[in-house]
Amino acid sequence: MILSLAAVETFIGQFHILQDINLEVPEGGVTVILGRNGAGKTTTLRTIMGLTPPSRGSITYRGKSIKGLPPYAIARKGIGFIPEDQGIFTDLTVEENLLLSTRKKDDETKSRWHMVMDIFPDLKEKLKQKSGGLSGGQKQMLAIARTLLNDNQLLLIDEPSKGLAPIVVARLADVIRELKKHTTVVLVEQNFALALAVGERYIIIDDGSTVKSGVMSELGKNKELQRRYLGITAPSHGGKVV
Amino acid sequence: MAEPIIRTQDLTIMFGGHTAVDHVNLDIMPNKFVSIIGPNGAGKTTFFNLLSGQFFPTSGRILFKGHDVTDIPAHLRTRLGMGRNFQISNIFPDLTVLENVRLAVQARSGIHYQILRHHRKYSRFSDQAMALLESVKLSGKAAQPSRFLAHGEKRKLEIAIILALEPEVLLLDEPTAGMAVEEVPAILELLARLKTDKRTILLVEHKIDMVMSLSDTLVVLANGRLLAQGNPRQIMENEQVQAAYLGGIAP
Amino acid sequence: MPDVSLPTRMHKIRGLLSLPRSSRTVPILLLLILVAVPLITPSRSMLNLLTEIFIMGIFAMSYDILLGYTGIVSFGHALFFGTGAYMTGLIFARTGPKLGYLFLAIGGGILLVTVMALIIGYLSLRLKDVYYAMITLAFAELFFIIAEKWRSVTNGADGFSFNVPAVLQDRVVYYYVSLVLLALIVVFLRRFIESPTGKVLQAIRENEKRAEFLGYDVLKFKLISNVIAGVVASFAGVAWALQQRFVSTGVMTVDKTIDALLMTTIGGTGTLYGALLGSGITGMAKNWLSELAKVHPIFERWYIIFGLLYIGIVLFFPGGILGTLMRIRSTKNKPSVTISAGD
Amino acid sequence: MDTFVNLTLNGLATGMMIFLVASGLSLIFGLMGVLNFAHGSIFMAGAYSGVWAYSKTQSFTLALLAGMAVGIVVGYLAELTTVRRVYGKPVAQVLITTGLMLVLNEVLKAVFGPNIIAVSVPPLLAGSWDLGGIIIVKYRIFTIIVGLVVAVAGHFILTRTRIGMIVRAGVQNQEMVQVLAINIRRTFSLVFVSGAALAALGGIMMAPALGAVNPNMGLENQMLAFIVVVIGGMGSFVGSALGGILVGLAGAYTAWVFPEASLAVNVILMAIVLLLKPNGLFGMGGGRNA
Repeated sequence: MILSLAAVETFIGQFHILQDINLEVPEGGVTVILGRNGAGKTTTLRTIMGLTPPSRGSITYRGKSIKGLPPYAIARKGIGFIPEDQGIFTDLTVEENLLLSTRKKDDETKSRWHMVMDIFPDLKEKLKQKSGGLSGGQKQMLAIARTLLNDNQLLLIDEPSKGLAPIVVARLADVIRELKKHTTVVLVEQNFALALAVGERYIIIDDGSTVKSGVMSELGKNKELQRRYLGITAPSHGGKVV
Repeated sequence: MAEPIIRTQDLTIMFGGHTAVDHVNLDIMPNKFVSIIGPNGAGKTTFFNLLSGQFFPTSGRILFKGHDVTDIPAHLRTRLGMGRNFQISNIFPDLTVLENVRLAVQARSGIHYQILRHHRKYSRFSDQAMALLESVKLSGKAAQPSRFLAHGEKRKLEIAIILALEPEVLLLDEPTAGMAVEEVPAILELLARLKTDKRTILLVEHKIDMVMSLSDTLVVLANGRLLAQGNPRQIMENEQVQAAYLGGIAP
Repeated sequence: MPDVSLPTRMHKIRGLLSLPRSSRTVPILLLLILVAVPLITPSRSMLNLLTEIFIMGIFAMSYDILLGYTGIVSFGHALFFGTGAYMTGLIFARTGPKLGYLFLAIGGGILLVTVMALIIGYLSLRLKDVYYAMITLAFAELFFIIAEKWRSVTNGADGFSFNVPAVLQDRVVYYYVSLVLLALIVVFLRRFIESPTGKVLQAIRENEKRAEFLGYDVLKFKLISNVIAGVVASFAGVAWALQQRFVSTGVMTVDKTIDALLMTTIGGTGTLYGALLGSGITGMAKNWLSELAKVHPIFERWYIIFGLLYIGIVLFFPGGILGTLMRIRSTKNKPSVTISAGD
Repeated sequence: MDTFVNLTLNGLATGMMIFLVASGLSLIFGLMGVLNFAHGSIFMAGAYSGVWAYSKTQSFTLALLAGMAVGIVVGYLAELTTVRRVYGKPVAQVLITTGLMLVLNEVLKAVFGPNIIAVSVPPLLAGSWDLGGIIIVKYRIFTIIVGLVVAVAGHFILTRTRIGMIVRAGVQNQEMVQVLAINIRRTFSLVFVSGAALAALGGIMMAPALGAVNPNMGLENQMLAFIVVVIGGMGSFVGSALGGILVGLAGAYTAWVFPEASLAVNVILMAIVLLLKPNGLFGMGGGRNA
């Protein structure tokens, strides 16, 4: 297991947001975290990253505990994080956003830079522009590009499809499939079709606890599970499935 | 045909290069229960924030009972009769539960600047506030500072506060967000009861199944645009809506 | 409507709202002791010290209205104190010590302070906290410099002395006058913070946005808070000038505001009585430490101790002395309650 | 015409002087969002220790170094003990740094005494050139040069170096900087200490121009610095330089016409800017309550 969480609890102020999170992420592929709004998916990612440290439980990365480490130390271990709002520094240029991610100036970094420029040709054209002027989709690509510039072995991505047009979402799916070649991905996603398209495994969180996990293709067939935890289908008397 | 109580004309807001709400034209008829649904990031909450005055639009207009309220600040919209809740519970943490509601009752009564009479002299405020707390089943916690309430209780308090404002239009943004499953039915029941009263309710909700039986009208937003509106059955059968919810990707 | 009868409900509410009796006994007991002090001790310096503590206590309470009840940090509060003091000094210096002129000083002070509080508040209260703090400082500095430069009227930093009505010259009489003033202002401010408007101010302190969405005009309420705090501060200024019979630009300095800030924070913000406690502690300690300064000059720098004490309180006991005591008492009664660290 | 040129030169020099004081505040307040009420005290610590070093060594260079060293030490201690605990809490910041100001001011009085200490301009920089009616005071030219160097260097560091990039990114989103494996706390400590060093530099530069140091100079200059940062706009180093020049010139011209009003003119200038452009002339972040 590249990452495991056991009995993790997190408070934000007075709120007991995460109550019992248990999850195992094997090396490689995409693990999707699903669940309703407010179930605690984002907080789970932030807790792994050390942004909202857990009060109880254990978090181990490659067998070593990362609980209680500051976020930058966790990031240095090779864990990348793309928040829901992408975390682009809009006052900085595209190039500066990318440069912030390059910790070394060695040949490997250079080759990664070229690789990123190949995957995202439209970023290459806009290197000198302020990143605030990018479209939503371009910002998402920039955020992903940033994590590819160093040797991240685990990538946490929070709702990348949020607010993107369907055609951009399709491109996003391609990019995530490309990412799989380089790193292990943990994806929080509300867009069930996207989750189904790219994910190998799923974990469902409800009310701050992990309630279900398994293989993605099986969840795709299990309408009852979808309805119960994800609220993505209409009640049975309502006619067609939406 | 009655006049719409809220009408938006080409309502648009842009953040940076992103158009969060895109030329939305919507009529909301009085005394209806209208739910705005849509996938995450569809612009529901932003649209809602435009109606309540949290944000001001880049272009377009908002009419309330035929009057242009596009540039009117939030607190005046409340006084005109538009009350809203917040997705993140937004209360006064160090004041007691009762004081939270009483402040809303007081705001509604128009007594704003009364600096010498003790607030206890206004016992009718307290009575009304207490009655409202009873109706959301929180009266037992009236004397506690509200910061000690559980998450679900805070949402209930939030609803009591808005009810105290006696708004003609009740704007509710995901009132069950972040609630424990066992708490949700109580809120649904409360919403169902609100529906019988003479008021317009505008609900933003992520979970379609929740609003299906409550709503007179469903409005679907996707990518900031108004995708469809109609009664629940019409919406269920709309293919565009299905596509939007599924995200337009072949599995 | 829920099926609870009105009388039951009323009873419930009364039970919830009435304060425990003990919260009134302490102040009344204290008042009785203070009334008795001149009968017990003939020490004029003791009476003077207590009088000064009362007056600075009034000033600190007025500051608590801003800091503790509205949640804004002002660095220009001495401006209002100074206005009251100058009004009194100038009127008595120019007209002679007749009691009637005192009311002119008070009335003029109220009028002038109200106008100033409205103008400065209107310009600054719409800005963020830190901006507000700095801009009030700028206004205070501006008026301070006007007072410094306008020597023909104020005599600048050297100041001027004046005579006060004979009846107020007696230390014992003035002790009682300032005690009565203090008691009246405590009653007035307690009423104010418990009034509908006062409650709205606390709501603004807690959550400004939400108060706005209840339909309250936040700026107007902050202006009211500013005016009331300003007028009470000007009373303190009047009383202070009457006691000192001397006014200089010292009454307008930022140090004066910072004194109020220290007293309020050390005693405990948002409690009113905390400000009084703070005034008592600072006044006593100042007195004691300046006595020590005669022994060793290092004690001239006694402010260092206060500064450190103050920093410690802001960092570790945000409720101040009174707030912390109250918190300990309430957690004793309700052990299950946890309180989050201040934000 | 000569008067006008003289006034302009005076104004420029004063403006650059104010900018030197404000540059540290511009970093700490403008970029990190920390309003440091002890800024004036650090400025004063620099001035006093610089004057002391000058009186001992008669070397202005050593005085500058000593002043800045003291600024660095004081800034580091302040950050380590208190300021670090209140990042992101504006009201607590104001309250805490006010306490620091009180303590520092009293410590300075205890060390250097509460009285005014006279100081003269170093011989090399003393005197003036007379160019046909236009009087050019050497120390003023020196001030303008130092101010320009600080402005250009600061701008270069912020826009062209990695540390500058991190600082600008941190202003926007601290969390995200951490997520990119950068220790933002250390960066902020560094910025705070640099700001303190600049404040101290301002202090020791200001001392000879005023002819003396006194225990009240801290708060007065801190206020001027704040006015300059607000006028120039939060987070803009160049904005602060231009704000300084604007305040300096306005002060110089008013001082000629109506000397008493020269401070008032700064406050009024700030009030106008805040009313018309709450973000300042070149600012990014807003001063207005959202």
